[in-house]
Amino acid sequence: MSESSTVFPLLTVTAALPAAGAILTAAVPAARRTAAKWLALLVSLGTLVLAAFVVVRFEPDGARYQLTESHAWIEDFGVRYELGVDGIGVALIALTALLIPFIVLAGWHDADPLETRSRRWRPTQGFFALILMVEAMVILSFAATDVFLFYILFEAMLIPMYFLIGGFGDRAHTGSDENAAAQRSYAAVKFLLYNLVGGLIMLAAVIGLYVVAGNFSLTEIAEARASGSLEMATDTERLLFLGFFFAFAVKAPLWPLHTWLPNAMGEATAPVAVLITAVVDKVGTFAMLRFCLQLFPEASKWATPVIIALALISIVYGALLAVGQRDIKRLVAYASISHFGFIVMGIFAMTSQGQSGATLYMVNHGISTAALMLVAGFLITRRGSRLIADYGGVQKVAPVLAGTFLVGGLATLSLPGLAPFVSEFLVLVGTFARYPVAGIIATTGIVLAALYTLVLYQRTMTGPVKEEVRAMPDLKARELVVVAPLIALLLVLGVYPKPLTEIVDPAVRHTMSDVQQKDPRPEVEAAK
Amino acid sequence: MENLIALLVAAPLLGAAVLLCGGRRLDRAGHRLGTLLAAASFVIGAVLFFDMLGRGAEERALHQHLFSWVPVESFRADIAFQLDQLSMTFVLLITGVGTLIHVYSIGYMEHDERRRRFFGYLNLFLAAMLLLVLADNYLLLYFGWEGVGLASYLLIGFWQHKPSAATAAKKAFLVNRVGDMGLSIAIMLMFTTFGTFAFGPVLAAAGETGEGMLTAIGLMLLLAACGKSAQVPLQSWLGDAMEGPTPVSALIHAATMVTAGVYLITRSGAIFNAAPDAQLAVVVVGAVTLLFGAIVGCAKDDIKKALAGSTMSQIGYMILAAGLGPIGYAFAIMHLVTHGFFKAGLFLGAGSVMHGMNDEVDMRKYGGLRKYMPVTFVTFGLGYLAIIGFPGLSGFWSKDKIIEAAFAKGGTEGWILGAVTLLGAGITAYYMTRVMIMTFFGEKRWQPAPDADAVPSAEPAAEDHAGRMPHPHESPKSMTVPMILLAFGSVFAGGLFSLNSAFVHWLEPVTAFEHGHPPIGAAAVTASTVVVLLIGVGIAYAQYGRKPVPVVAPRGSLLTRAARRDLLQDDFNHVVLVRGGEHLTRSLVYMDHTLVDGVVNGTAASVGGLSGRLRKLQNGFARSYAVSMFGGTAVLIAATLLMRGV
Amino acid sequence: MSASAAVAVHSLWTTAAEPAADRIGAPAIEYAQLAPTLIVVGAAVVGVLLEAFVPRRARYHAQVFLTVVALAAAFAAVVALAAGGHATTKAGIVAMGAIAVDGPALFLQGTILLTSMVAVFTFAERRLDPAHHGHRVDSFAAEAAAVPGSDQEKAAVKAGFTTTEVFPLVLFAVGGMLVFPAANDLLTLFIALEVFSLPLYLLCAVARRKRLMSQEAAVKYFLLGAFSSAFLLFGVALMYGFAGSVSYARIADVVDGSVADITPALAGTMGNDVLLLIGFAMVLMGLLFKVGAVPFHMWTPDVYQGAPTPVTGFMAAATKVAAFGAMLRLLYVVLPGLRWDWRPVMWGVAIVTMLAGAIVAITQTDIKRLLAYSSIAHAGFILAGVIAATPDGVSSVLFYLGAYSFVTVGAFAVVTLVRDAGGEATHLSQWAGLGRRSPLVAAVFAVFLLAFAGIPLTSGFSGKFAVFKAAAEGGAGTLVVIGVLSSAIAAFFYIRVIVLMFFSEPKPEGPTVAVPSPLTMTTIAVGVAVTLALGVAPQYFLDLAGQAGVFVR
Amino acid sequence: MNPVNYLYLASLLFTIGAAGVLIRRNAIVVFMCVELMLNACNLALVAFSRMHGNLDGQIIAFFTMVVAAAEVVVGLAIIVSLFRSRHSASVDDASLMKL
Repeated sequence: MSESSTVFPLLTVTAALPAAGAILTAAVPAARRTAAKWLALLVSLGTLVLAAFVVVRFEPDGARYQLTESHAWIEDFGVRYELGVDGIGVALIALTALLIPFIVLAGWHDADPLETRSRRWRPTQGFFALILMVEAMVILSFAATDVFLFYILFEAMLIPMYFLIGGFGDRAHTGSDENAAAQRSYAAVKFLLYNLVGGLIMLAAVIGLYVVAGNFSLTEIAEARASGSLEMATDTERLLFLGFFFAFAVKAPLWPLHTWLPNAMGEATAPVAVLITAVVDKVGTFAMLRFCLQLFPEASKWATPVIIALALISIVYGALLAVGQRDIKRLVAYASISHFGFIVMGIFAMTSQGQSGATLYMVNHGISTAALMLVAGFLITRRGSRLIADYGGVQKVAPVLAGTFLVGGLATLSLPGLAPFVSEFLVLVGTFARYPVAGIIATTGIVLAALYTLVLYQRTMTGPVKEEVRAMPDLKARELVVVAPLIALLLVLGVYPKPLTEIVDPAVRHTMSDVQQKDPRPEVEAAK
Repeated sequence: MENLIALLVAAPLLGAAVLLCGGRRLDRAGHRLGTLLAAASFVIGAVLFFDMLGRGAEERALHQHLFSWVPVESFRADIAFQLDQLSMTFVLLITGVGTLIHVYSIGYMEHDERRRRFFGYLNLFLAAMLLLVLADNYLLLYFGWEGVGLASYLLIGFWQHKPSAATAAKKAFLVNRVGDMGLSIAIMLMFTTFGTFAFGPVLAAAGETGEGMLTAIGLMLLLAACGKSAQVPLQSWLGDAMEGPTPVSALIHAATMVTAGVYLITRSGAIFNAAPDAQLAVVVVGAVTLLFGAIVGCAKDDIKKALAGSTMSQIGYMILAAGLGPIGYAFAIMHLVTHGFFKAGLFLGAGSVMHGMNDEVDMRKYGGLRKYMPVTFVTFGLGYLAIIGFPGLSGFWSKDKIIEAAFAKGGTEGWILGAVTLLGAGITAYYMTRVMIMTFFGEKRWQPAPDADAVPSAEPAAEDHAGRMPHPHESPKSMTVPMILLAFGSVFAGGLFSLNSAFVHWLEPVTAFEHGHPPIGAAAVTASTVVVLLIGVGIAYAQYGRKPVPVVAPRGSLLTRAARRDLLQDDFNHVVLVRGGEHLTRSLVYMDHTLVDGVVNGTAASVGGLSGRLRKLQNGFARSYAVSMFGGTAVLIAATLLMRGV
Repeated sequence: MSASAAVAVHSLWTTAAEPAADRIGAPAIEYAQLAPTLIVVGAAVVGVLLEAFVPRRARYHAQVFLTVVALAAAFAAVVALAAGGHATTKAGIVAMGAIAVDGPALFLQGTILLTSMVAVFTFAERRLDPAHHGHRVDSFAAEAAAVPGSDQEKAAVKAGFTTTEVFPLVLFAVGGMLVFPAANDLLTLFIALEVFSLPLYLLCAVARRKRLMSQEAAVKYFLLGAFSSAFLLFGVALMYGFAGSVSYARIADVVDGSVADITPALAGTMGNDVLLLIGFAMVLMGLLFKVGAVPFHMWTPDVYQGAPTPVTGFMAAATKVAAFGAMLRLLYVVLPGLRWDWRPVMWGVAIVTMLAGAIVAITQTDIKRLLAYSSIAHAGFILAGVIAATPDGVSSVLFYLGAYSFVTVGAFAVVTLVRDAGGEATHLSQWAGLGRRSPLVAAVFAVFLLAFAGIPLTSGFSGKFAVFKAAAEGGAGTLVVIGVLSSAIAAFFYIRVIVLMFFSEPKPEGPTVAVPSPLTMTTIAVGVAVTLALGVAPQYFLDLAGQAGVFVR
Repeated sequence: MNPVNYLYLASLLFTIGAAGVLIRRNAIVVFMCVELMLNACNLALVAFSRMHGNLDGQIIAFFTMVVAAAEVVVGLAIIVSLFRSRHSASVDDASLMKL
C-alpha cells in the first residue's frame, strides 16, 4: 500500500468518533444518567452518518481497497497503521454503524442501577461507553489491512464485550440473584476464555507469519503470495492457516467451538446479545474471508472439505438444538450458530454466489437477528422470564409485538421477500454448484429453521392467553422506533438487494482470484 | 399494455400493506377496501384478457421486466412477469373467485373483531398467488410459492387462540417447507445445468442435457408440487387446514393455492416431456392421491374434512392428467378451473350451512336442511352434480376428458390409470352423494352445539351460542350471491370450454397439445363413466338415503376407521417424525451439554486439579525448597554434561 | 601465563619462586562511567550517617529526600552516559575490566533506577494506616528488633519510632543491582549479587503488620539465598579453574579455544570442559534462583507474601531486571561458544517455568502469592527471549523487563491500598466486589492484570510479542507455542480476579480502599501511564532497547 | 601430592555443607553449613589459584570471607529476631506461609 493516504482519514474518524464518545459517556457524572444515554445515542447516530459517507465515497468498481490510510506505527514488529476497505468491509461497517443506535435505544433502561450503591458506581455510563467502545473496535477491525492491527483489535474487543456480558446481565433470570450472578460470570468467563485461547493460538500464527513474511501488511503479503515472490512451505502455510482459522472459528462460532455463544447470549441483555451475534461475531467470518483466503489460498483450498463438513454440522446441529431449547434467547443463539454455519459454508464454497451470499448473509443475519432478539428482549422484560413455557397467547394482548416478532421469525427462517432469503439461497446455490451433496443437506436447514421458529411463535404468541401475560402492554413508541426500521430494512433488502450486491461483488471477484477459483460453468454451456 | 401486469399484483399487495399496517382506525372500512382492491385486480385481469384475445395465438404472451432482483455474476434473478394464456387462465380464476370470496367473507366474518386483518391476509394471499403464476422465472415463482404458504399459514391459524388452529397452521407450513426444499433444489439443479432458471431459456434448453438430470429436476419439482397440492405423501396438512375460516378453505385450500402444484408441473412441461421416469412418478402420485383422497372423503363426518378429502382427490386427477404430458396438460388445467368453481361453491355452501347451524360441522347432526336454506341447497346441489361429473355440467366435461386421456396413455399403464380414474369417479359420486344426503335430506338431527374447544373446528361465534338449539336460516345476500355466481360457473364453464375445444386451443401455444386416442373409443369411456357414477350414487343412497343416519358414527369397518384417521398417515408422522424428532433433539441438547461442553470443562478441571497437586509441593518448609534447588542443580549439571555427551 | 608456566604444578612445599611481579600500579578508575553506581552507593553511605546523626524527627524526610535525589541523579548520569554514546560507540570496559559500560548495562541501570524510584515512593507512603498516637506510620516496623506484641514494641510504636534504615538499605540494594548486570568478571558478579541480596533479606524482615510472616519470609529468603550464592560461588571457582581467570573476556576466549591454555595436570585428570560445564551450570543456577525460575522458584511465593508489600514490589521488579541482565551478559558474552550446550537446558527450564508458574497460580487464594506465581510465569516468558540468542533476543528481553517492572511495581502499589483492620487485605475473597466500592482502583488494577495477561494495547502484549517474535526467529517455535498455551492458562486467573472485583457482590464487612498520598498515587499513575504507553506506542522504547542490544566484550 | 585432591576435598566439603543445609533443622546450624560451603569454595579457589599460578583465586577467597562475614551479620540478625519472637530457631517451625 502506498504511503499516500486519502486527504481526509474518513475511516479513522469513523472509528474515532465512537471511541471518543465512549470516553465522554464514561465521564458523565453518576447523577446525569439520561444525559449519558442521549450522548451515546447521538454519537452512534453520528457514526452512522460517517459510515454513510464511507458508503458514498466508496466506488464499487474502483481500486480493491479504498479510503486507504497508512502510517508508520511499530517498525520493529513490521507493523503499520494501515486501513482500507473493500466492498465487504464497507457492507459490514455500514451494518455495524446501523445496528448500534438500535442497540443503544433498545438497551435504554437495561443498565439503570437498581439501587444507588456508591456515589462512584455508574453502571449506565459504563454500559453505553462499553457499547460504543466495541463499535469503534469493530469498525476499525473491518477496515484494518494490517494483520497485526487487526489482531490487536480482534483481541482487545474481547475486554469490553466481557464486561458487557458479565457486568450487565439479563434481569429476567431464573432462580436467585446470586445464582444468576454466578451463571452470568460463568458465561462471561467462558466467552473470554474461548476467544482468548483462540486469539492466543492466532498470536502464535501471527508471529509465524511475521517470521515467514517479514511484515504484516495484508496487501503486500497477498501481492507477494500472488506474484510468487513469497514462497511458503506447504506445511508452514497450513499450520499458519489453522492458527488463524481456529481463532475465527471460535469467534464465528463453528461447531464444536460454539458452546460459549448460548451461555453468553442467554445471560447477556438482549441488546448485548445482539451486539455479540450480529456485530462482533461477524468479525470472525469476515476475517475468514479477508485473511484466511487471501494469505493462505492453498491451505484454504486444502482445508475446504473439512470446513464445509463442520459448517454443515453447525447448520443442522444448531437448528436441531434450537428446536430443543426451553429458553427463548438460547434458542435464538443456536439458530445463529446454524446461520453461521451457512456463512462459513458460503465462504469456503469458493464460488462467487457462495461468497457474495455469505457476505450478504452477514449483513442480513445481523439485521434479522437484531429484529428477532430485540423484540424477544422487549417480551422478556415485560414478563420477566426467558422460558418459552411461561408465555402463551401474547398475540391477543399485544398484537403489534406479536406481529413484529413473527416477522423477525420469518426472516430467521429466511422467507422469500425478506432479506435473509436472498443470501441463504445464494449460499445454497453457490455451495451446490461445487458440492451438490453438501448443498442438499444444507437445504434441510430451511425446514428445521421453520420448525424452531414456528414452534417458538406458537408456544409464546398463540393459544389461550396465560394469566401472567394478560396485562402485558403492547410495544411502546421507543420500542417501535427500534423495530420498525429494522423490519422495513428486511423487506427492502429482500426485494431489492442490488445496491448491496453491487458493492460486494467486486470484492468477491478479487477474493475469488486470490484463491484462483472460477465458478463451475453450467453443464449446457460446458457441453457447447 | 404489459405495464398493467405489475398492477395485478400491486393492487392486492397495496391492500395487504394498508390493512395490516393501518391499525384500528381502518377497522370499519377495511373489508370494503380489501374487496375493492381484489375486484380492481380482477378488472385489470379482464382488460388484459380481452386485449390478449385481440392478438394472434402466437404473440399473446406478454413480458414485463421490473428490475433485476439478485444479480451475482452469472446468477441473475429478475423481478419480471410473463403473462401468457396459462398465466392468464389462473389470473382470471384467482382474481375472479378471489373477489367473490372477499364479498362472501364480508358477511361471513361480520362478527369477528379482527376482520380487517382477515382481509389483509386475503389480499396478501391474492398478491402472492398472482406473483406465483405471473413470475417469469423459477426463483420469483418460489417467492410467490412461499408467499402463498405464508398467507395460508396466517389464515389457517387465523383463530390463533385455538391451539388446534395454531398447530394446524404450523403443520401446513412445515409440510410445505418440505416441498419447498424440492423446489429450491430443483432451482439449484437448473442453475448448475443451464446457468439460469428463467422459464424461457430453461424450457428451451431442456432437450440439451441428459435425461438423468431432467428426471432429477422433475422429481424435485414433483416433490414441491406434492407439498403445495397436498399429494401423497405430503397430503397430511390439508385436512387440518380446515381449521381456517371457511372462505379460506374455499379460496386457498380448494380453488387456487392447492392447485399451484398442477401449475408448476404444467409450466415445466418441457422438462417432464423429456423425462418419462419423472412423468411416471407424477402419474403414480396423482393416481394414488386420487384414491387416497376419495377414500378419506368417504369416511369423514366433518363436512369440511369430507370436502377436503374430495379436493385432494380432484387435484389427484389434475396431477395425473399433467403427468400424462401434452395429451393431459390442457385437461388438467381445465379441470382445475372447473374444480375451482364447483369446489369453491361447495365450500361456500358448507360455510353457509355452518353459519346457519351454530358452526356445527358434523354432518350427522344436520339433515333435512333443504327446507331451511333453499338457496344454499340449490347452489350446493349444482356444485354436487358438477363434481360427480353429471353429464352436461362442468365437472363432466373436464373429468371425462382426463379419464379418456388416462386410457389414451396406452399399454398396461393406460388400462390401469383408466381403471383408477374410473374408480375414482365412482367413489367421488359415492361420498358426495353421502354428503348431500346427510346434509340436506332425511330427518333433522340437530342438537345443542357443544362449546368451542370440543369441536375440532368451531368458529369464533361458537362461544356465544354454545349450548343453544340451532335454528337454521338462510345466509345474508353477501354470502348467497357469490354462491349463486359460482353455481353458474359450475354448471356452464365446462360446456363453454369444450365448445369446439376452445380451452384446449387457447392453451395449446403454451402447453402444446396432442390428441389422445383411448383404445376403447371416447364414447365408451364416457358411457362407462356415467355408469360408474350412477353406481356410486346408488350405493350412497342405499346406505344413507334409505335408512336414518345414526347421530353417533358407528364403529365401522377397519378401512372406515383408518380412513377417518386419514389412513393413519398422521399417526405414522407422529410416531416417526414428531416423537423421533423430540428424542433426537433432547439427546442432542444433552450431548451438547455433557460432551461438547464437557470436554472443555473437563480440560479446565484437570488443569485445576494438576494445579492443586503441584501446589502441595509448596509445603512451606525451607529445607524442602532447598532440596528442590539442590535437585534442580543436579539435573542442570547432568543435563549440561549430557548435552556434551561427557 | 608467567614464566612459571614451565613448571607443571608447583610443589606445595616450595613457595612459588616467582620473579617479583612488576609493581602493581594504582588502578585506573573511570569515575564518570561509574557515576550512577557511585552516586547511589555514596548516598547509601550518607544515609547511614544520617541515621546516626540526624534527630529521629527529621530522619524520615531527610532519608526520603536523599534517596529520591540520589536515584534521580543516578538516572540523570545514566542518561548522560547514554547520550554521550557510551551505550553504542564509546561502550567499553572500565574499572580494570571489572565493569562493562555498554548498551544493555545502561538500559538496565536506567530501568532499575526508575523502577526503584517509583518503588521508593511506596516505601515512603504514610497515609494508609491510621496514625498511631499522632504519628503517621509507613508499612515498616516501629522497631524491627522488638519482639512482636512485646511491651518494647508498644513503647516503640508509642514513641513513634520508624525504621528509616530501609532507605539506605534500598540504596545499597540498588547499588548492587546497578553493578550486577554490568559486572564483567565473575568476582564482581558475586559481590554485586551479595551486595543487593543482603539488604533485601533485611528489608523482608521489617514489616509493620504480620511481623511473624515477615520474619519467616526473611529467614527463608536468607537461607535459600545464601545456599544459592554458595552454589554460584562454587561455580565461579570451577570456571576460574577452567579458564585461569574470572574476567568474562578471558573466559570467552578460552571457551572459543582461541587461547590454548590447558593445564597439563588438569588435563591429565579431567577434561577441562567438565569444569566449565559444571561451573556454568552452578553459576546459572545462582542466577535462575534470583529470577525465580522453576525449580529454583520456591522461595518466591513465600517471600513475596511475607515481605512488606512495597518491598515485594521493589524486589519483584528490580531484582528480576538485574538478574536477567546478568544472565544475558553471562550467556551472550561469556558463553556464546557454549550456546549448543546451554540452549537445550534453558529450553527445559523455560518450558517448566512457564507452565508451572501459570498452572499453580490458578489455585492461589492470596493476591500477593498470585502475583508471585505470575512473576514466575513471566520469568519463563523472558527466558524464551533469552534463548533466542540473537541481538533481537537481547533487545526484546530488555524491552520486556522495562515493561514488566513498571506493571509489577504498580500492581503491588495497588495491593497496598486495599486494607482492613488487620492491615492489607490480601486474601482474594476480600477483594470481591471491589469494582463496586471503588471502580477507579479496581479499573487500574484490572489494567495491570490485563497487562500481565498480555492483552493487546497494554505493555504486557508488546513485551510478550517481542520476546515470542525473537524466540520464533531464533528458531524456538515450539517454545512460542508452549508460551502461548501457558499464557492462555495464565489468562484464566487474571480474569478470575477481575471477575471477583467487578461481577461479585461486595461483602458487607469487606475491606476499604485507603486514599493514598500523592506518593503512591504517583507510583500507580506512572505504572498505568507506562503500561498504556508501551502498549499503544512502543516504538520509541523498542528503538531504545534495539540500540542497546549489543554487549561490549 | 596432586593438588587435584584439594578439589576433591573442596567438593566433598561443599557436599557435606549442602547436605547439612538439607538435613539440619536448627537455623544456626543450617547457616553454619552454608558457611562451610563457602569455605569449600574458598579452598577450591585457592587450589586453582595455585595451579594456574595467578592470584585471582586467592583474591576472590578474601572477598568471599568478607562477604561471608557480612552474611553472618545479616543472617544472625534475622535468625535471632526470629528466635526471639518464636522461641525456636527451627527452620521447620517457620512455615506459616505455604501452598
